[in-house]
Amino acid sequence: MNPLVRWFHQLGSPPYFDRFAARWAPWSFGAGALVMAIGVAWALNLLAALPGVGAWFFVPSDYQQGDSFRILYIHVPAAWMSMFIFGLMAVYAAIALVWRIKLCEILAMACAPIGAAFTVITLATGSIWGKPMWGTWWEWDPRLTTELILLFLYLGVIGLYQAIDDRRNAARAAGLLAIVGVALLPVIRYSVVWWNSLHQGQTIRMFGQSSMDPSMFPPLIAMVIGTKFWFIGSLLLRARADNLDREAGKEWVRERAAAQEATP
Amino acid sequence: MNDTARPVRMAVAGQPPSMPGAARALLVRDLRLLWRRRGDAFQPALFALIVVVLFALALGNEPELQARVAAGVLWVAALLAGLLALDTLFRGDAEDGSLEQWMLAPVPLAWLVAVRTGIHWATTSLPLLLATPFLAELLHLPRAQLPVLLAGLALGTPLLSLIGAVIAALTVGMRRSGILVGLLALPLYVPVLVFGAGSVAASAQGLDPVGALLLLGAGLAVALVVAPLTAAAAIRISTS
Amino acid sequence: MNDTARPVRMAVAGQPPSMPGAARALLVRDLRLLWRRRGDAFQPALFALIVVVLFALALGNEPELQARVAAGVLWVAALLAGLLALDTLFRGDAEDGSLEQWMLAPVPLAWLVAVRTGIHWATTSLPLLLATPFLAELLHLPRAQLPVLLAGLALGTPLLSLIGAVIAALTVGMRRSGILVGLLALPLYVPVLVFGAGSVAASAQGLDPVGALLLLGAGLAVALVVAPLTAAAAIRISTS
Amino acid sequence: MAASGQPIAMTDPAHPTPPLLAARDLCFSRNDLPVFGPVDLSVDAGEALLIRGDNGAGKTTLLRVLAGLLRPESGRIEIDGHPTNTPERTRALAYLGHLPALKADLGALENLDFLCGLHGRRASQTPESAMRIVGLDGYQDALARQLSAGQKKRLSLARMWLSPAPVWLLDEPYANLDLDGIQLVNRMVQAHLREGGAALVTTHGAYAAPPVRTRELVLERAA
Amino acid sequence: MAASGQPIAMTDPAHPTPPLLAARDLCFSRNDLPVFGPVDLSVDAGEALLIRGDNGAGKTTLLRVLAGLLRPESGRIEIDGHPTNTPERTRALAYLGHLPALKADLGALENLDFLCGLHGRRASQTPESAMRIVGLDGYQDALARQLSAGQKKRLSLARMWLSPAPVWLLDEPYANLDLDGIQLVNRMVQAHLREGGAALVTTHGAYAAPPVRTRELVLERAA
Ligand code: HEM
Ligand SMILES: Nc1ncnc2c1ncn2[C@@H]1O[C@H](COP(=O)(O)OP(=O)(O)OP(=O)(O)O)[C@@H](O)[C@H]1O
Ligand SMILES: Nc1ncnc2c1ncn2[C@@H]1O[C@H](COP(=O)(O)OP(=O)(O)OP(=O)(O)O)[C@@H](O)[C@H]1O
Ligand SMILES: [Mg+2]
Ligand SMILES: [Mg+2]
Repeated sequence: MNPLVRWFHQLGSPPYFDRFAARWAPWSFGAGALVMAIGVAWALNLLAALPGVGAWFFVPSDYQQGDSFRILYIHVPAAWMSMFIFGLMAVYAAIALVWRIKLCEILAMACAPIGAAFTVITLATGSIWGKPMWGTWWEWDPRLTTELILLFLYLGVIGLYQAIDDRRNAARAAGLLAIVGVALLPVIRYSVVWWNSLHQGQTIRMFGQSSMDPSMFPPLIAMVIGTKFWFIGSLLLRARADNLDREAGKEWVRERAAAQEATP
Repeated sequence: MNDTARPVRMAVAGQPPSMPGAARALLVRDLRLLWRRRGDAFQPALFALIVVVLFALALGNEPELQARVAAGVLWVAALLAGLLALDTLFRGDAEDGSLEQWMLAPVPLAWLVAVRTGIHWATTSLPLLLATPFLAELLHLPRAQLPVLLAGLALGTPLLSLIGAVIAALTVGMRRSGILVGLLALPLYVPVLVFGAGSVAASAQGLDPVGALLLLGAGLAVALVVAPLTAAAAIRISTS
Repeated sequence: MNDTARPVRMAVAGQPPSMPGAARALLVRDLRLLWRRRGDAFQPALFALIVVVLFALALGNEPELQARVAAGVLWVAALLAGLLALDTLFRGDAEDGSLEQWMLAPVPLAWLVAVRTGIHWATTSLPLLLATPFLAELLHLPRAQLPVLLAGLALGTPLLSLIGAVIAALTVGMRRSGILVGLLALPLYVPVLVFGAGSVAASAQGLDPVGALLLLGAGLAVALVVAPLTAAAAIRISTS
Repeated sequence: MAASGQPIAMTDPAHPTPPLLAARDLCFSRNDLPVFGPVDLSVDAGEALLIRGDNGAGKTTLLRVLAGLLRPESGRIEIDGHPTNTPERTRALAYLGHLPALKADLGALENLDFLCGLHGRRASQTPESAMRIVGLDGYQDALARQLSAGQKKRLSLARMWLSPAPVWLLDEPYANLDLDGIQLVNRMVQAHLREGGAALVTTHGAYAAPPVRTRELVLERAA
Repeated sequence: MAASGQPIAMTDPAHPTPPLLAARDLCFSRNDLPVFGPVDLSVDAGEALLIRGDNGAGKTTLLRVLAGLLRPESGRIEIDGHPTNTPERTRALAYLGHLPALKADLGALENLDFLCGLHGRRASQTPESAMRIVGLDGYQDALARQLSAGQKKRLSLARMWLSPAPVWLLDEPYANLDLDGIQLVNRMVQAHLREGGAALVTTHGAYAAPPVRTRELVLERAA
């Protein structure tokens, strides 16, 4: 068998996944926290105080927005994550529906609360940013509205998952909703293009010509990477908890719990 | 008579159902039920009327203000009426066990779902569509915008019904889905509303509303194929 | 222990229930059920939020227009959310036979109905009330009008719940009341809406809103006494 | 079992005790079509009344009229020899119908707790002891929705067992129960009667009745 | 009764006929707790399979898995020796569950009409004749909501009688029926088997089984 396929099959077994998640979740969190700390420090020009190399780490103020633009380093990564996680959730859900892999059900459902949290962060930071920029917390602008609807979709997935009694059916039903909801993602992405919008248009491009000052880039990249690690950490943690909960009463869970008690 | 691909030893000579036959049986049944409860056919239209009246009352007596919000209010009323009627799509059949028999029938579940959704649209949204010119008049909608509004509703309400069928199917296993249906359906309804209400707004500003209407039509075409299949899958998941 | 007016030969020594005891049992039960389905507690507020979103979208992005209709939209949203939640008031208990046991309990049915309605208000309308300042902000409601709106909703939503209890009781015997509840309830809701939205409109025009609020309060006082008795009678009629 | 084993006679000892529950000339119609004709019945403490009849004979309807869920067209219902109205009967009657009166999302024990709060309970019993008696030990925390048809029936029987009412109205208590469950019903009825209670039981006659003092009422389809 | 009295064997006459319905190693779990363990069963034309078990043993669940309403966790279900998926089984199976599948607002005959449209019907039967057979003559126009518990059950039996499917899955067909009704079920099962059908019947064992060639499967509560 292809080693990758074999590894995937192995990972699908609940005890193996439990061990895998227990091992890697702390590392992911650690890496995420570290990279994000660097990114924030960089963005706030804390690193610029470093002796000697400080100038390398200087991020200038925006010529229009002054320092308030620095909230971008939370807002934009969170916004990207909110959409990325929804897509990932739908992919897991589709795999779970077609091949009935239980681990994928668990992973898909573990995505939802994390994605919802990122969506809330996007909305909150956007609102905070909007007050100085547009003079109002909220506007019925296409991008803002579609992001709010993304939150509703997340809440719908979570609500449906909790409303159904049997966990596997619940995960499959909620997964189907997630797949249907994917249609919203391009609407969010291109809302600024399709309708005339208050919101900033496509300014940042990872590849090709970007309309942002190059010195503003590196902290953003750090934040994007940091949030990814952080997400992997919480995904593993949540999936592990759900996995243990579903398997409660099985032999290996009892063994592991006993081992845990033996070594406090 | 025995025409399965892989022959089953059919002990009993009989007539298997055909897809048109099953659709006709479903149609006859639903029309009979509707006739038994004639009043129910007008309920969605009445509900929309009440929403419109509530709005007119809540806004106070300002015809000019009403005219500006008329198209929006009518779209929201249609949407809410459709939402409320959603619960009757499969729930009755689930509670008395009919849905089990649908799943066990030798015709595709998606076909039954599609037929049922069609009948449901014709008996709940169509009356509303017919009442729209009257409701529009109540809210002083400018006459010129009426054709656009009607075209939008004619394309949009079947789309809403099809999207709603998926949501209704997802929640059919639950005892009391209550407001959850609304929570799940409305985000998916939003694009329809945006394009529907947007087309009227465009025509009010003298712009061309055809683009938005075409998008609604494209959505409808896609949903006609995809929604029944998805809803059938959802029914199987949520009733097991 | 045996304290009926006309003594019944009680074969079995036992503790008859007291009115506070029954109320407590009902409260504990409903809170447990709510805790089991925690998410449901936020659903009416979320539904109102969605209605607000729909309206804002349907009206287009015109803050000034939105501010003018904000109070009306919020009242209609509260009213529709209450309407949707109405179905959960007695229907669940009717379908699983609990309502039969309420009728057969040695405590007055009207008392149980009153307690249940109170709990229902606290678990569906109260969260909505708490969310109102936020929703008002979304629609750019002028800050000065917020206290009047809140006062109106605080008096109006319990009144809506009590009126709704009567309607829910009347339709509880029906299989699928669906939209009928809405049809019966909305006309009765209209006066509440007129005074509620009217009070905000008055304050917007610099007039005194207290008169309208007092009328709501008076309505509430009357309904507190009359509605449970009426609803209890309606339950007995509609389940036989 | 309850402490007061003996029924407490409240009537003049010179006269014979009136029956615990009696109905005189009871009629019920739906849409002006009689469902059951004039029925006379009476049960005394320590007695069971077996109501037999074919499908559609009106057994369920009769029990619902007696319980007070339906209003009789004519006739009267007496408790201890006194004509009573519906609220007065609630203290004397406990009803087990086709619907289990269980909240699907509550645990078995929580359901019983609520029903005790509503109907009161026997001094000698607790929800826990009742669950043991009906053979649901170990299911205390199972949600009602997760119980099978027969397990739900058993939980409803536990509710009857907890009720302080002397007269039991049981509508097809045997349906959905296994052999063990059928014996359980019989034992429970027997114990209840021994304590001075009475029971009305509808049945299609397919089961052995419990070995107690039994009257019988046969309903026939009207019209 | 159907014209084709003899089963039509489609398999090679040199080999023994495979059973009409068979299940191998069938397992079902809810929330990862097994409801029934690995079950093997088979019924052939002319045979009945009696599924016995206490309350909560999993009888209803087993029938629903066989019918295709629930998806087994593992194992396979064969018709005529061929493994089948759910849609393929629909032609071979007819299911009578706890819910009657009747629209309350339709007349008895109208209900049967619809169900025939959905499932097809035996060439030799009409809804009218089926209603006569189950003893509901005179109730053709009665709305389903006005039927008593037993009458509804009889109407559901009429639906089974009309179905062209050879295998009947009957979940507690005797519940709510009077003695006459119980005999009716037995007579119907007997006639169906005589025509080459098969029947799976769950029961608590409280009733006499019909006098036909019978296999038995006893389910025990898992865990
Ligand atoms: C509640 C209010 C807001 C919400 C919900 C919101 C939402 C979003 C979302 C979803 C994205 C990702 C879009 C994509 O990658 O396609 C985004 C990106 C962005 N937002 Fe916001 N936003 C809000 C307010 C603001 C404000 C006030 C500003 C500053 C004026 C702003 C500036 C940006 C920028 C610069 C980007 C990156 C654009 C790019 O992709 O090139 N946002 N926002
Ligand atoms: N809601 C109703 N509306 C109209 N008629 C009804 C209604 N319920 C029952 N009936 C009719 O009243 C008669 C008596 O019904 P009931 O349910 O009391 O019978 P039953 O003796 O309990 O029968 P079973 O043994 O089948 O439960 C039946 O003929 C039935 O058709
Ligand atoms: N929806 C459900 N969710 C969780 N558990 C369930 C559900 N339905 C049944 N069960 C459990 O599965 C087991 C089998 O139930 P099932 O209904 O198949 O039993 P049964 O043999 O038909 O019993 P009965 O004779 O009482 O009808 C029972 O222990 C029951 O508690
Ligand atoms: Mg009955
Ligand atoms: Mg069963």
